[in-house]
Amino acid sequence: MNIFIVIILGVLMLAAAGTALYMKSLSAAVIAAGAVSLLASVLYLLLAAPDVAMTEAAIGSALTTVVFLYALSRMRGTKKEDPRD
Amino acid sequence: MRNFKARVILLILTLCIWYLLTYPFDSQELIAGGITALVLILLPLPGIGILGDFRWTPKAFIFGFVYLFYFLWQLLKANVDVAFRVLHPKLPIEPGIVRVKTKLKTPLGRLLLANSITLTPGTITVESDGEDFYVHWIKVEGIHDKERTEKIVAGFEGFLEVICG
Amino acid sequence: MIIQIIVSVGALLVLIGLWGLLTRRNLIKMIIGFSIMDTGTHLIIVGLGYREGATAPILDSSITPGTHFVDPIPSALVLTAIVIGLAVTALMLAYAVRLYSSRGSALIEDFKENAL
Amino acid sequence: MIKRFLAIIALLGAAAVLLPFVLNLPTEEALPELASKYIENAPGELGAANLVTSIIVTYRGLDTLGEVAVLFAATAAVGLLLKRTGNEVGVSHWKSSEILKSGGGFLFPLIILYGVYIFLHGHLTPGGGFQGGVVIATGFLLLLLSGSVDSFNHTVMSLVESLSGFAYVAVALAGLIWAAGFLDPRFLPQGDFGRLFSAGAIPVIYSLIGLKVGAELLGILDAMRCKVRREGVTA
Repeated sequence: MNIFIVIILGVLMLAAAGTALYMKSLSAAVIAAGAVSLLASVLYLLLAAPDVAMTEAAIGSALTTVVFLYALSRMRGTKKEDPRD
Repeated sequence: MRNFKARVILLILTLCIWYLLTYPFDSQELIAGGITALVLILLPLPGIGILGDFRWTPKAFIFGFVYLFYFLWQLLKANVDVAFRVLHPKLPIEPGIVRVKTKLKTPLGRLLLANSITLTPGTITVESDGEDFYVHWIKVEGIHDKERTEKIVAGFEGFLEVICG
Repeated sequence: MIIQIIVSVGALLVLIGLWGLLTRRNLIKMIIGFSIMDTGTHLIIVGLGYREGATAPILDSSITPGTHFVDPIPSALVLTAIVIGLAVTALMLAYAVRLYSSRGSALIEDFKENAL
Repeated sequence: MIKRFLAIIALLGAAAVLLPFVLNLPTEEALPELASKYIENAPGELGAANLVTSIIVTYRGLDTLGEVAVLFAATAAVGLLLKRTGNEVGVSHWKSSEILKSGGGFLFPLIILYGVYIFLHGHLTPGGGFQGGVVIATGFLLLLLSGSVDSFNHTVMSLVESLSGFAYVAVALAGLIWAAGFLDPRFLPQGDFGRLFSAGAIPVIYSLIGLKVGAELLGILDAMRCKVRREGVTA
């Protein structure tokens, strides 16, 4: 049973990571990167490492996302758009 | 005076929460929790004054207790109502944002009112400006602000006016 | 079996992050790639410490002498690595913000030596 | 195009390094020698129920001290890179409503209480200084986002940060004098296993780490957030 949850979470993580790199909107990409961290924290919980899960949930998905968004809000008004991103 | 009262209420609140967090009773936990709570209420906390809006009177306590059940009843009713609307084949919704007025003067009363409105399904407080609340409603009824105020706000307001003015 | 899956997912995340770091042209995207690489590495390390059917290394009254624990050392290492990861990411973002305010762009090709 | 080709080659190289590692995973059930030694000895030696905490604070305590120093250096560098020019105030662009402000002010002390709970119980339950510090920083972040405060007192922040760092090293030195070595927590009584006042100085050290990490992360957040000039022009 556990193994199915792990596989589903892993696939979701890979999908979120791909989304984070290929999303056009930068803020959506930042949120997707936060989702990778959040899914990772669930995996840590399944791996019997609750300390790491707590840290990852608080830092990886909350504070990192906020720091990214703060940086984005200071970098608004990009003149040139990246055609490939 | 209002600030002092707020800090006393905060002390009681933090001690209760600490006790719940460390549930089986332990004298060491109580000492640590007491020290933490005392340090916490001595800090310069911004916006803590709102807790001082609670009234001390016995009537306010009784109304606060009854309000819990009234709120749960409203929650149940609104849940059933929204579930009915969602499952109905014709989807009888008519969403829109309405303006309602509140009589409550204190920040705490307005905070409780806005959150009570938001927590009942179907209505969400999206913005507030002084005594005007802007509420998103799943099925807009009534024509004037007054009727709508009566429908959304008045029930909660009667209790909250006694609890914290 | 779970260890194999976890380590493969971690390795794939490292590769995805590396790909993003190498091919994206926006500084923010490159930093996102870096933080994905970070997560992948942490996942590999924690996965290596896992044992089938073991419990978390926290003793309480429900633990009997025969209980198996997972390896606590990778957990301890990853715990600190996550905090450092945030600090490093914030530092990179601070550089990106500074570069942006000096050139008005966040694209990597605007920072070549002959771009001025 | 050539750049993309090079990137693919680098990716294949990394995959070639990782693939044998994934295929030849160690399969034995037993834990490594060091880990089983820690699991056997730590509860009796240190009296902490959480083995991860024992390792972070005591066995690998020197690593943690260095890690906190790295965190401090990174915070200082972020602050230096994004230095304020003096005529900026940290006001958000939007006007917060009264509900948001009073809600933030109401929740803030409760979040701080939860953070303190997490780092005081680091030796008994999952969690500890790092997690508690993050929760405390999140509480301050809530104040910023809800618009309850515009800026923090930097003197107090750096005072908390440096005092807790100083006390951390002082406690470590106390272990050198009154116990077996640097960062040895056994100079305080062991206490009853599983109760709050136990495990020697581990809760003290973890609380100090919590305060320090909280102040440092708050420093990073405060430096990163968007500042507005006094005239109302975006920085």
